[in-house]
Amino acid sequence: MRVRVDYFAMLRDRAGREHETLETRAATPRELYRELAPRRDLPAQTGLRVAVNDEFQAWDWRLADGDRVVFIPPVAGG
Amino acid sequence: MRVRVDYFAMLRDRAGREHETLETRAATPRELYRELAPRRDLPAQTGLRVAVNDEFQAWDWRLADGDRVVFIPPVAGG
Amino acid sequence: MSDFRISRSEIEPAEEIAALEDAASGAVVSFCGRVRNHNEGRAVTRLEYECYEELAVSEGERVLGEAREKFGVAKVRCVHRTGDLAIGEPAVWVGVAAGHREEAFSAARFVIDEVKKRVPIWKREHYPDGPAEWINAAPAGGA
Amino acid sequence: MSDFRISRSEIEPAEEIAALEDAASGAVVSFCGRVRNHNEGRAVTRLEYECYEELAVSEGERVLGEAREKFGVAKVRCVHRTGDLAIGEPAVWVGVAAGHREEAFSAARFVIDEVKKRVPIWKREHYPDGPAEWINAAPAGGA
Repeated sequence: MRVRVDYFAMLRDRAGREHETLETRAATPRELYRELAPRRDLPAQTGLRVAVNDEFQAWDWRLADGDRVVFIPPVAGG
Repeated sequence: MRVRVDYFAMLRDRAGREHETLETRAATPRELYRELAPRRDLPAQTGLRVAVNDEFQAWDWRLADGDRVVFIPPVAGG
Repeated sequence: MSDFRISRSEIEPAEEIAALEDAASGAVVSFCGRVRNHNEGRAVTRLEYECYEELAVSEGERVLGEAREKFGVAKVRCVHRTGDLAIGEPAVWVGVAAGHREEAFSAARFVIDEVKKRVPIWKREHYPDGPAEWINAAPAGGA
Repeated sequence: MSDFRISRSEIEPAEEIAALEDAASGAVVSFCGRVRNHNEGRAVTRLEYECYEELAVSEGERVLGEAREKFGVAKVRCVHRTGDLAIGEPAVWVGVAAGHREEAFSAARFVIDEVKKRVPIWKREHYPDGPAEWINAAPAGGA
Protein backbone atom coordinates (compact mmCIF):
# COMPACT_ATOMS: atom_id res chain seq x y z
CA MET A 1 0.00 0.00 0.00
CA ARG A 2 1.26 3.46 -0.84
CA VAL A 3 0.43 6.47 1.35
CA ARG A 4 1.49 10.05 1.30
CA VAL A 5 2.55 11.67 4.58
CA ASP A 6 2.70 15.44 5.06
CA TYR A 7 4.66 17.08 7.87
CA PHE A 8 3.89 20.48 9.38
CA ALA A 9 5.61 22.80 11.84
CA MET A 10 7.88 21.06 14.36
CA LEU A 11 7.28 17.67 12.76
CA ARG A 12 8.52 19.01 9.44
CA ASP A 13 11.62 20.36 11.15
CA ARG A 14 12.20 16.96 12.79
CA ALA A 15 11.56 14.96 9.64
CA GLY A 16 13.58 17.31 7.50
CA ARG A 17 10.96 17.19 4.73
CA GLU A 18 7.50 18.51 3.90
CA HIS A 19 6.08 15.23 2.68
CA GLU A 20 6.94 11.80 1.42
CA THR A 21 5.22 8.95 -0.33
CA LEU A 22 5.99 5.50 0.96
CA GLU A 23 5.16 1.81 0.72
CA THR A 24 3.91 0.55 4.05
CA ARG A 25 2.22 -2.43 5.66
CA ALA A 26 0.84 -0.23 8.46
CA ALA A 27 -2.93 -0.77 8.75
CA THR A 28 -3.64 2.31 10.85
CA PRO A 29 -2.19 5.79 11.46
CA ARG A 30 -0.92 4.49 14.81
CA GLU A 31 1.10 1.76 13.13
CA LEU A 32 2.31 4.15 10.48
CA TYR A 33 3.51 6.63 13.10
CA ARG A 34 5.29 3.84 14.99
CA GLU A 35 7.02 2.87 11.77
CA LEU A 36 8.07 6.42 10.87
CA ALA A 37 8.98 7.82 14.31
CA PRO A 38 12.49 6.34 14.60
CA ARG A 39 13.29 6.94 10.92
CA ARG A 40 12.12 10.59 10.94
CA ASP A 41 13.11 11.49 14.50
CA LEU A 42 9.46 12.14 15.46
CA PRO A 43 8.48 12.67 19.11
CA ALA A 44 6.21 10.35 21.12
CA GLN A 45 2.71 10.17 19.68
CA THR A 46 1.05 11.49 22.86
CA GLY A 47 -0.59 14.86 22.27
CA LEU A 48 -0.62 14.50 18.50
CA ARG A 49 -3.72 14.07 16.36
CA VAL A 50 -3.99 12.60 12.90
CA ALA A 51 -5.88 13.48 9.74
CA VAL A 52 -6.56 11.13 6.85
CA ASN A 53 -7.61 12.69 3.55
CA ASP A 54 -8.06 16.07 5.22
CA GLU A 55 -10.38 14.89 8.00
CA PHE A 56 -9.49 14.24 11.62
CA GLN A 57 -9.58 10.47 12.28
CA ALA A 58 -8.97 8.10 15.16
CA TRP A 59 -5.49 6.60 15.47
CA ASP A 60 -7.05 3.20 14.70
CA TRP A 61 -8.72 4.33 11.48
CA ARG A 62 -8.21 1.84 8.66
CA LEU A 63 -5.78 3.16 6.07
CA ALA A 64 -6.36 2.58 2.38
CA ASP A 65 -4.08 2.73 -0.63
CA GLY A 66 -3.52 6.29 -1.81
CA ASP A 67 -4.45 7.92 1.51
CA ARG A 68 -2.94 11.22 2.55
CA VAL A 69 -1.93 11.10 6.20
CA VAL A 70 -1.02 14.17 8.28
CA PHE A 71 0.23 13.97 11.84
CA ILE A 72 -0.85 17.06 13.69
CA PRO A 73 1.22 18.54 16.51
CA PRO A 74 -0.60 20.59 19.19
CA VAL A 75 -2.08 23.59 17.42
CA ALA A 76 -1.22 27.17 18.32
CA GLY A 77 -3.25 29.54 16.22
CA GLY A 78 -4.35 32.99 17.34
CA MET B 1 -32.46 81.72 45.51
CA ARG B 2 -32.20 81.39 41.74
CA VAL B 3 -31.54 78.04 40.07
CA ARG B 4 -31.41 76.92 36.50
CA VAL B 5 -33.20 73.70 35.53
CA ASP B 6 -32.45 71.79 32.33
CA TYR B 7 -34.84 69.25 30.84
CA PHE B 8 -33.84 66.33 28.63
CA ALA B 9 -35.66 63.74 26.57
CA MET B 10 -39.18 62.88 27.78
CA LEU B 11 -38.97 65.47 30.57
CA ARG B 12 -38.28 68.17 28.00
CA ASP B 13 -41.30 67.01 26.00
CA ARG B 14 -43.43 67.12 29.16
CA ALA B 15 -42.12 70.50 30.32
CA GLY B 16 -42.34 71.96 26.84
CA ARG B 17 -38.97 73.68 27.28
CA GLU B 18 -35.25 72.91 27.35
CA HIS B 19 -34.44 74.92 30.46
CA GLU B 20 -35.67 77.64 32.74
CA THR B 21 -34.25 79.85 35.45
CA LEU B 22 -36.44 80.34 38.48
CA GLU B 23 -36.68 81.78 41.96
CA THR B 24 -37.33 79.04 44.47
CA ARG B 25 -37.40 78.39 48.20
CA ALA B 26 -36.71 74.68 47.61
CA ALA B 27 -33.73 73.61 49.74
CA THR B 28 -33.11 70.29 47.93
CA PRO B 29 -33.63 68.76 44.47
CA ARG B 30 -36.48 66.73 45.99
CA GLU B 31 -38.31 69.88 47.07
CA LEU B 32 -37.57 71.54 43.75
CA TYR B 33 -39.00 68.59 41.84
CA ARG B 34 -42.10 68.59 44.02
CA GLU B 35 -42.54 72.28 43.27
CA LEU B 36 -42.08 71.91 39.51
CA ALA B 37 -43.87 68.61 38.86
CA PRO B 38 -47.46 69.95 38.72
CA ARG B 39 -46.46 73.13 36.91
CA ARG B 40 -44.44 71.29 34.25
CA ASP B 41 -46.48 68.10 34.00
CA LEU B 42 -43.52 65.98 35.19
CA PRO B 43 -44.04 62.32 36.11
CA ALA B 44 -43.55 60.87 39.61
CA GLN B 45 -40.00 61.20 40.84
CA THR B 46 -39.48 57.42 41.24
CA GLY B 47 -36.85 56.11 38.84
CA LEU B 48 -35.38 59.53 38.14
CA ARG B 49 -31.93 60.70 39.23
CA VAL B 50 -30.69 64.22 39.70
CA ALA B 51 -27.50 66.10 38.87
CA VAL B 52 -26.42 69.39 40.40
CA ASN B 53 -23.72 71.33 38.59
CA ASP B 54 -23.04 68.38 36.29
CA GLU B 55 -22.50 65.77 39.02
CA PHE B 56 -24.97 63.14 40.21
CA GLN B 57 -26.22 64.07 43.68
CA ALA B 58 -28.63 62.71 46.29
CA TRP B 59 -32.19 64.02 46.23
CA ASP B 60 -31.50 65.64 49.62
CA TRP B 61 -28.40 67.50 48.45
CA ARG B 62 -28.38 71.14 49.65
CA LEU B 63 -29.04 73.52 46.77
CA ALA B 64 -27.17 76.82 46.52
CA ASP B 65 -27.89 80.03 44.65
CA GLY B 66 -26.88 79.76 40.99
CA ASP B 67 -26.94 75.93 40.87
CA ARG B 68 -27.74 74.10 37.67
CA VAL B 69 -30.15 71.26 38.33
CA VAL B 70 -30.92 68.47 35.86
CA PHE B 71 -33.55 65.80 36.45
CA ILE B 72 -32.47 62.60 34.73
CA PRO B 73 -35.00 60.14 33.33
CA PRO B 74 -33.96 56.47 33.03
CA VAL B 75 -31.08 56.38 30.56
CA ALA B 76 -31.16 54.38 27.34
CA GLY B 77 -27.83 54.66 25.57
CA GLY B 78 -26.36 52.01 23.30
CA MET C 1 -8.51 63.83 23.34
CA SER C 2 -10.77 62.19 25.87
CA ASP C 3 -11.21 58.41 25.69
CA PHE C 4 -14.97 58.82 26.06
CA ARG C 5 -16.54 60.94 23.39
CA ILE C 6 -19.92 62.10 22.22
CA SER C 7 -20.08 62.38 18.44
CA ARG C 8 -22.58 64.28 16.36
CA SER C 9 -21.24 62.77 13.14
CA GLU C 10 -21.15 59.14 12.04
CA ILE C 11 -18.88 56.84 14.08
CA GLU C 12 -16.12 55.29 11.95
CA PRO C 13 -15.13 51.97 13.58
CA ALA C 14 -11.97 51.78 11.44
CA GLU C 15 -10.69 55.10 12.79
CA GLU C 16 -11.60 54.19 16.34
CA ILE C 17 -9.76 50.87 16.09
CA ALA C 18 -6.65 52.63 14.78
CA ALA C 19 -6.51 54.71 17.97
CA LEU C 20 -6.07 51.51 20.00
CA GLU C 21 -2.63 50.71 18.53
CA ASP C 22 -0.34 49.32 21.22
CA ALA C 23 2.58 47.00 20.56
CA ALA C 24 2.30 45.41 24.00
CA SER C 25 -1.33 44.42 23.51
CA GLY C 26 -2.06 41.09 21.88
CA ALA C 27 -5.83 41.34 22.00
CA VAL C 28 -8.26 43.93 20.72
CA VAL C 29 -12.00 43.52 21.29
CA SER C 30 -14.51 45.95 19.91
CA PHE C 31 -18.24 46.25 20.28
CA CYS C 32 -20.47 48.24 18.01
CA GLY C 33 -24.14 48.82 18.71
CA ARG C 34 -26.07 49.72 15.56
CA VAL C 35 -29.57 50.87 14.82
CA ARG C 36 -31.71 47.85 14.05
CA ASN C 37 -34.66 47.85 11.69
CA HIS C 38 -36.85 46.44 14.47
CA ASN C 39 -37.14 46.41 18.26
CA GLU C 40 -39.32 44.07 20.27
CA GLY C 41 -41.19 42.99 17.19
CA ARG C 42 -41.93 46.49 15.90
CA ALA C 43 -40.47 48.01 12.72
CA VAL C 44 -38.17 50.98 13.37
CA THR C 45 -37.41 53.60 10.72
CA ARG C 46 -34.79 55.69 12.54
CA LEU C 47 -33.50 56.64 15.96
CA GLU C 48 -32.72 59.87 17.71
CA TYR C 49 -30.18 60.05 20.51
CA GLU C 50 -29.90 62.90 22.92
CA CYS C 51 -27.43 63.36 25.75
CA TYR C 52 -26.60 65.54 28.71
CA GLU C 53 -23.09 66.02 27.47
CA GLU C 54 -21.18 67.39 30.46
CA LEU C 55 -22.34 64.58 32.73
CA ALA C 56 -22.26 61.95 29.98
CA VAL C 57 -18.57 62.60 29.39
CA SER C 58 -17.59 62.63 33.07
CA GLU C 59 -19.64 59.50 33.82
CA GLY C 60 -18.34 57.82 30.66
CA GLU C 61 -14.74 58.55 31.70
CA ARG C 62 -15.53 57.10 35.12
CA VAL C 63 -16.72 53.87 33.49
CA LEU C 64 -13.53 53.64 31.39
CA GLY C 65 -11.38 54.26 34.47
CA GLU C 66 -13.18 51.48 36.33
CA ALA C 67 -12.60 49.14 33.40
CA ARG C 68 -8.85 49.91 33.34
CA GLU C 69 -8.60 49.40 37.09
CA LYS C 70 -10.74 46.28 37.29
CA PHE C 71 -9.32 44.39 34.31
CA GLY C 72 -5.83 45.88 33.99
CA VAL C 73 -6.31 46.62 30.30
CA ALA C 74 -3.96 48.92 28.40
CA LYS C 75 -6.44 51.02 26.44
CA VAL C 76 -10.20 51.51 26.53
CA ARG C 77 -12.17 53.89 24.38
CA CYS C 78 -15.84 54.60 23.83
CA VAL C 79 -17.74 56.91 21.56
CA HIS C 80 -21.49 57.45 21.59
CA ARG C 81 -23.45 59.04 18.81
CA THR C 82 -26.13 61.71 19.21
CA GLY C 83 -28.62 63.16 16.77
CA ASP C 84 -30.58 61.42 14.03
CA LEU C 85 -29.46 57.93 13.04
CA ALA C 86 -30.55 55.80 10.11
CA ILE C 87 -30.91 52.01 10.19
CA GLY C 88 -27.50 50.32 10.36
CA GLU C 89 -25.60 53.36 11.62
CA PRO C 90 -23.37 52.81 14.65
CA ALA C 91 -24.88 54.29 17.81
CA VAL C 92 -22.09 53.31 20.18
CA TRP C 93 -18.62 51.87 19.82
CA VAL C 94 -16.37 50.38 22.52
CA GLY C 95 -12.79 49.23 21.97
CA VAL C 96 -10.29 47.60 24.33
CA ALA C 97 -6.63 46.70 23.83
CA ALA C 98 -5.15 44.31 26.37
CA GLY C 99 -2.45 41.74 26.83
CA HIS C 100 -4.80 38.79 26.51
CA ARG C 101 -8.28 38.12 25.22
CA GLU C 102 -9.82 37.20 28.59
CA GLU C 103 -9.53 40.72 30.01
CA ALA C 104 -10.19 42.39 26.66
CA PHE C 105 -13.57 40.63 26.34
CA SER C 106 -14.46 41.26 29.99
CA ALA C 107 -13.58 44.94 29.87
CA ALA C 108 -15.48 45.57 26.62
CA ARG C 109 -18.55 43.86 28.04
CA PHE C 110 -18.26 45.81 31.28
CA VAL C 111 -18.00 49.15 29.47
CA ILE C 112 -21.03 48.71 27.25
CA ASP C 113 -23.15 47.37 30.14
CA GLU C 114 -22.23 50.27 32.43
CA VAL C 115 -22.57 52.92 29.72
CA LYS C 116 -26.09 51.70 29.01
CA LYS C 117 -26.93 51.73 32.71
CA ARG C 118 -25.27 54.94 33.88
CA VAL C 119 -24.48 57.46 31.16
CA PRO C 120 -27.20 60.07 30.61
CA ILE C 121 -28.12 59.36 27.01
CA TRP C 122 -31.64 58.80 25.77
CA LYS C 123 -33.09 57.40 22.61
CA ARG C 124 -36.31 57.98 20.77
CA GLU C 125 -37.50 55.41 18.24
CA HIS C 126 -39.42 56.39 15.14
CA TYR C 127 -41.94 53.95 13.65
CA PRO C 128 -43.67 53.69 10.28
CA ASP C 129 -46.98 53.27 12.11
CA GLY C 130 -47.23 55.66 15.04
CA PRO C 131 -45.67 58.47 17.03
CA ALA C 132 -42.02 58.35 18.12
CA GLU C 133 -41.33 57.10 21.65
CA TRP C 134 -38.60 57.61 24.22
CA ILE C 135 -37.32 54.12 24.91
CA ASN C 136 -37.18 52.76 28.42
CA ALA C 137 -37.89 56.29 29.57
CA ALA C 138 -41.05 55.67 31.56
CA PRO C 139 -39.94 55.80 35.20
CA ALA C 140 -41.33 52.99 37.34
CA GLY C 141 -44.58 54.25 38.81
CA GLY C 142 -44.44 57.30 36.58
CA ALA C 143 -47.47 59.21 35.47
CA MET D 1 -16.54 33.25 -0.28
CA SER D 2 -16.10 31.09 2.77
CA ASP D 3 -16.69 32.66 6.19
CA PHE D 4 -13.49 31.10 7.49
CA ARG D 5 -10.43 32.13 5.52
CA ILE D 6 -6.69 31.71 5.59
CA SER D 7 -4.92 34.84 4.42
CA ARG D 8 -1.34 35.20 3.24
CA SER D 9 -1.60 38.99 3.15
CA GLU D 10 -2.28 41.42 5.97
CA ILE D 11 -5.71 41.23 7.59
CA GLU D 12 -7.66 44.48 7.27
CA PRO D 13 -10.13 44.66 10.17
CA ALA D 14 -12.04 47.49 8.47
CA GLU D 15 -12.76 45.35 5.40
CA GLU D 16 -13.70 42.36 7.52
CA ILE D 17 -16.12 44.43 9.59
CA ALA D 18 -17.76 45.76 6.43
CA ALA D 19 -18.63 42.18 5.43
CA LEU D 20 -20.76 41.82 8.56
CA GLU D 21 -23.35 44.40 7.47
CA ASP D 22 -26.82 43.25 8.45
CA ALA D 23 -29.74 45.57 9.10
CA ALA D 24 -31.37 43.13 11.53
CA SER D 25 -28.27 42.90 13.75
CA GLY D 26 -27.94 45.46 16.50
CA ALA D 27 -24.64 44.18 17.88
CA VAL D 28 -21.28 43.59 16.28
CA VAL D 29 -18.40 42.19 18.31
CA SER D 30 -14.96 41.73 16.85
CA PHE D 31 -11.80 40.22 18.24
CA CYS D 32 -8.37 40.78 16.78
CA GLY D 33 -5.31 38.91 17.98
CA ARG D 34 -2.11 40.75 17.13
CA VAL D 35 1.59 39.93 17.37
CA ARG D 36 2.90 41.20 20.70
CA ASN D 37 6.43 42.41 21.27
CA HIS D 38 6.80 39.95 24.13
CA ASN D 39 5.50 36.58 25.30
CA GLU D 40 5.90 35.13 28.78
CA GLY D 41 8.49 37.76 29.66
CA ARG D 42 10.62 37.24 26.55
CA ALA D 43 11.09 39.81 23.78
CA VAL D 44 9.67 38.70 20.42
CA THR D 45 10.84 40.17 17.11
CA ARG D 46 8.41 38.50 14.72
CA LEU D 47 6.14 35.50 14.27
CA GLU D 48 5.65 32.90 11.61
CA TYR D 49 2.33 31.12 11.15
CA GLU D 50 1.89 27.94 9.21
CA CYS D 51 -1.28 25.98 8.54
CA TYR D 52 -2.62 22.77 7.09
CA GLU D 53 -5.02 24.67 4.90
CA GLU D 54 -7.52 22.04 3.72
CA LEU D 55 -8.24 20.88 7.27
CA ALA D 56 -7.91 24.36 8.79
CA VAL D 57 -10.68 25.65 6.54
CA SER D 58 -13.02 22.71 7.11
CA GLU D 59 -12.44 22.72 10.87
CA GLY D 60 -12.73 26.52 10.95
CA GLU D 61 -16.08 26.35 9.13
CA ARG D 62 -17.21 23.71 11.62
CA VAL D 63 -16.42 26.10 14.50
CA LEU D 64 -18.37 28.92 12.83
CA GLY D 65 -21.31 26.60 12.23
CA GLU D 66 -21.32 25.59 15.89
CA ALA D 67 -21.27 29.25 16.91
CA ARG D 68 -24.27 30.04 14.68
CA GLU D 69 -26.18 27.05 16.04
CA LYS D 70 -25.27 27.52 19.70
CA PHE D 71 -25.81 31.28 19.96
CA GLY D 72 -28.27 31.94 17.13
CA VAL D 73 -26.15 34.72 15.69
CA ALA D 74 -26.75 36.12 12.21
CA LYS D 75 -23.21 36.30 10.87
CA VAL D 76 -19.85 34.95 12.00
CA ARG D 77 -16.58 35.32 10.16
CA CYS D 78 -12.99 34.47 10.91
CA VAL D 79 -9.75 35.00 9.06
CA HIS D 80 -6.36 33.68 10.15
CA ARG D 81 -3.09 34.91 8.81
CA THR D 82 -0.18 32.73 7.68
CA GLY D 83 3.42 33.56 6.79
CA ASP D 84 5.75 36.10 8.40
CA LEU D 85 4.20 38.68 10.70
CA ALA D 86 5.74 41.78 12.23
CA ILE D 87 4.95 43.13 15.70
CA GLY D 88 1.46 44.63 15.82
CA GLU D 89 0.15 42.84 12.73
CA PRO D 90 -3.19 41.07 13.10
CA ALA D 91 -2.78 37.28 13.28
CA VAL D 92 -6.43 36.39 13.62
CA TRP D 93 -9.70 38.27 13.36
CA VAL D 94 -13.17 37.14 14.45
CA GLY D 95 -16.37 39.09 13.86
CA VAL D 96 -19.97 38.41 14.87
CA ALA D 97 -23.18 40.24 14.03
CA ALA D 98 -26.18 39.39 16.19
CA GLY D 99 -29.45 40.78 17.44
CA HIS D 100 -28.10 41.58 20.88
CA ARG D 101 -24.74 41.99 22.57
CA GLU D 102 -25.07 38.99 24.89
CA GLU D 103 -24.89 36.43 22.10
CA ALA D 104 -22.48 38.50 20.01
CA PHE D 105 -19.91 38.53 22.82
CA SER D 106 -20.47 34.85 23.64
CA ALA D 107 -20.14 33.73 20.03
CA ALA D 108 -16.97 35.77 19.39
CA ARG D 109 -15.38 34.35 22.53
CA PHE D 110 -16.42 30.82 21.56
CA VAL D 111 -14.96 31.13 18.06
CA ILE D 112 -11.55 32.40 19.09
CA ASP D 113 -11.27 29.82 21.89
CA GLU D 114 -12.21 26.93 19.60
CA VAL D 115 -10.06 28.11 16.71
CA LYS D 116 -7.04 28.23 19.01
CA LYS D 117 -7.82 24.75 20.32
CA ARG D 118 -8.86 22.93 17.17
CA VAL D 119 -7.74 24.50 13.92
CA PRO D 120 -4.42 23.17 12.59
CA ILE D 121 -2.33 26.33 12.65
CA TRP D 122 1.08 26.62 14.24
CA LYS D 123 3.24 29.53 15.20
CA ARG D 124 6.96 29.96 15.55
CA GLU D 125 8.30 32.87 17.57
CA HIS D 126 11.55 34.61 16.69
CA TYR D 127 13.65 36.19 19.45
CA PRO D 128 16.46 38.74 19.46
CA ASP D 129 18.44 36.38 21.69
CA GLY D 130 18.13 32.79 20.53
CA PRO D 131 16.75 30.34 17.98
CA ALA D 132 13.11 30.51 16.87
CA GLU D 133 10.71 28.14 18.60
CA TRP D 134 7.40 26.47 17.73
CA ILE D 135 5.04 27.63 20.44
CA ASN D 136 3.09 25.15 22.50
CA ALA D 137 4.23 22.53 20.05
CA ALA D 138 5.94 20.15 22.45
CA PRO D 139 3.46 17.30 22.84
CA ALA D 140 2.90 16.20 26.44
CA GLY D 141 5.36 13.40 27.14
CA GLY D 142 7.11 14.14 23.84
CA ALA D 143 10.80 13.44 23.24
